[in-house]
Amino acid sequence: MTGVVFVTSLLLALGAYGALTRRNAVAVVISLEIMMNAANLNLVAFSRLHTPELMTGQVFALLAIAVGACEAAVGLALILAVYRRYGTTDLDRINLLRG
Amino acid sequence: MSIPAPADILFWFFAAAAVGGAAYAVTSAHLIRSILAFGAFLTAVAGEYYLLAAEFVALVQIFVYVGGVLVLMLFALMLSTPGESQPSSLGRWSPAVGVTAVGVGAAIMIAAWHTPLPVVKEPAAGRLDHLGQALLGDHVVVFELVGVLLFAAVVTALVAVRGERR
Amino acid sequence: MSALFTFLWGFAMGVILLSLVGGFTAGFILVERKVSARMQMRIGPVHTGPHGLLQTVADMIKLMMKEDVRPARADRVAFNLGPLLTAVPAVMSFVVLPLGAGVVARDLNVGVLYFLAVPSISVVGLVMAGWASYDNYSFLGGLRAAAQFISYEIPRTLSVVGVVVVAGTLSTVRIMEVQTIPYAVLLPVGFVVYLITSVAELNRGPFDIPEAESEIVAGFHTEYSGLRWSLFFMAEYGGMFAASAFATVLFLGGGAGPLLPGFAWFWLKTLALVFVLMWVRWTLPRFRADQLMALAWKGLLPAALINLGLAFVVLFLVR
Amino acid sequence: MVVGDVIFLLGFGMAVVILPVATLGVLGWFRPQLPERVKGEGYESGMPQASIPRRPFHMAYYNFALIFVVFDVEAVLLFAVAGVLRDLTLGATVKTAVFVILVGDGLLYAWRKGALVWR
Repeated sequence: MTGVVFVTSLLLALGAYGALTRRNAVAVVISLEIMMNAANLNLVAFSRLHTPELMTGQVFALLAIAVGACEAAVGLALILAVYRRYGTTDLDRINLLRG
Repeated sequence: MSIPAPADILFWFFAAAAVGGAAYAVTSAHLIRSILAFGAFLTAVAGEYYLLAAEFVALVQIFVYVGGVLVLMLFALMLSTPGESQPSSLGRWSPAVGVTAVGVGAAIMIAAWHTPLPVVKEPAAGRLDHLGQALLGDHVVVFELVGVLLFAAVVTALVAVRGERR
Repeated sequence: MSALFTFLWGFAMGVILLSLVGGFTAGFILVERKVSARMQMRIGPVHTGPHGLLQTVADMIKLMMKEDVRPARADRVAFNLGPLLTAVPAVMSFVVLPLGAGVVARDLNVGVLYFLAVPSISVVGLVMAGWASYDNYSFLGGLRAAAQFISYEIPRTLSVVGVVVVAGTLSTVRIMEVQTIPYAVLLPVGFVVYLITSVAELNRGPFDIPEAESEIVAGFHTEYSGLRWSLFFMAEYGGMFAASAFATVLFLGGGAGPLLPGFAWFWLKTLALVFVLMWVRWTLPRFRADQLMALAWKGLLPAALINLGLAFVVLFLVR
Repeated sequence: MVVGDVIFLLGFGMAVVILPVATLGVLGWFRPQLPERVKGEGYESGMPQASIPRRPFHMAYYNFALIFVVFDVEAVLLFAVAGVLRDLTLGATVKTAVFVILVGDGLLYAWRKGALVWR
């Protein structure tokens, strides 16, 4: 079981690294989804530890997948909107807040 | 040294595939290949779910992520910059970020190593039925809230993508 | 050691079913050419072998020995992966498909969802193939194919949900067993929606906008040749058989029927559905892109939701 | 049982991947391979390629993909509950129907806003 936590923390670290270093917005969304999946894997794994018959972990994994899909849909929609406005998906060049 | 159980071998097989896919996805300069590696990662995670007796979640993962979100990403990429490959910005801060990310991961690993975890229980029989009953019983509010969330996602994303059209 | 045995068993089943799909592809292509010829008052292939029966065999040998052309500017990895990503999921879906009563590679307890989820991977292959070819027709064809595939995926899935609601199980084998009245009778709307969407998902006429010869040459497989090209055909014809067999399982009561043994009934129903799919292809004119989308989202999706409501009512009546 | 399923699927998948790849590889020795400059060009009905196929595309594709993902999630969650409705009370069916209607509103919204028109 420690193995699961080992793997998921590694995946989480990878996702965090990607989310912070990638410049392309789509790649950032990929990194975020990797982190989300790592958390999800933990949910499913820990569901086996305590009360497998209640399925709580799996129910929440399902809901997290639903949330992740919505996040991707909205996030990518925003990226496309930004692309249409500024003609780039490079996050370093999008400096909305700097005016 | 005894022969490891098939479940363990499979676990580490999928784990290696997931980590490899994720590593390639976050570092590759080639965005389409990055998305493909992300697909491999998702499939490997689905394999892990299946192994952990969550076959339903595994197939949802394939159906929603590989068949849905991945296609969405491909579309988003092709609608914006289909041919471009952008290197990850290996600027000044990149090593620092890497160290921080690895540090956080290592901290969780060390914490996990020192936490006594209970023994894994056998998967419940008839778990598919339990899953459905839980969604309609204890967790029905969350279930309906996901319905609201999905509706909100359609509205938000459509507004964002269509912009102000007079 | 039983784990190793299961693995080898799976491998063997993979080899068997892959050959089966190859055989179906060869056979159905010949039948389709004959059927289409009759419908257009032609006679179809007659020169190779008796009545042209060896035509597909000759074609296969030709395809195998043909030069494998890859456009110079194509993306190598994606170009090679595209056909595989399309064909492999189509064959993988045969795992849960009962080919007659009790004849199934593996009865998964989530079989129905498996059958719908795994082939949905192939849409990634279509986009990949189209993008990697570095060709305008391919790129457009790949995107069109993907847009069509995902649009028809939703009504298709929802029409199957109706069956699961009434049957109360996700196992393909169990659904055949509990089906006393064919669900096509109880859920006629669902059956029709399922058939139409299956045709559309296979990019077959009248939904063949993604590979419309008169507009975009051959769509996403314009640049493919030889064996790689035939992998796309394996996906199409294998998928055609799988969709028909799945419809037999879900809606037509599987092997149920008088007089003949269950096995015979199952294959009879499935092959009849395959014939219907060919018939439709060679009879109806092609949809326009906007009509295609309107049909999926404004016609079939509401119909599938109505079917779901119908399933709730049937469930109430059954209880 | 679950582990058995995974092992089986893995074996099956390997066979299905390895066989075509091996066939492609083996036939590679027999096939002619005569690359030419013209052969390597993208097919555009005999003309030189007029434009590079790496341009941004039409937004309509994304509209549909996005509604698709949302309904994909809905359909898949329905599978989770569909199997048990038979054994539960009428109330459970009503709850499911409420869920379907909640998401169905999204379709109505998209329809009203004209997002379902291909252009």
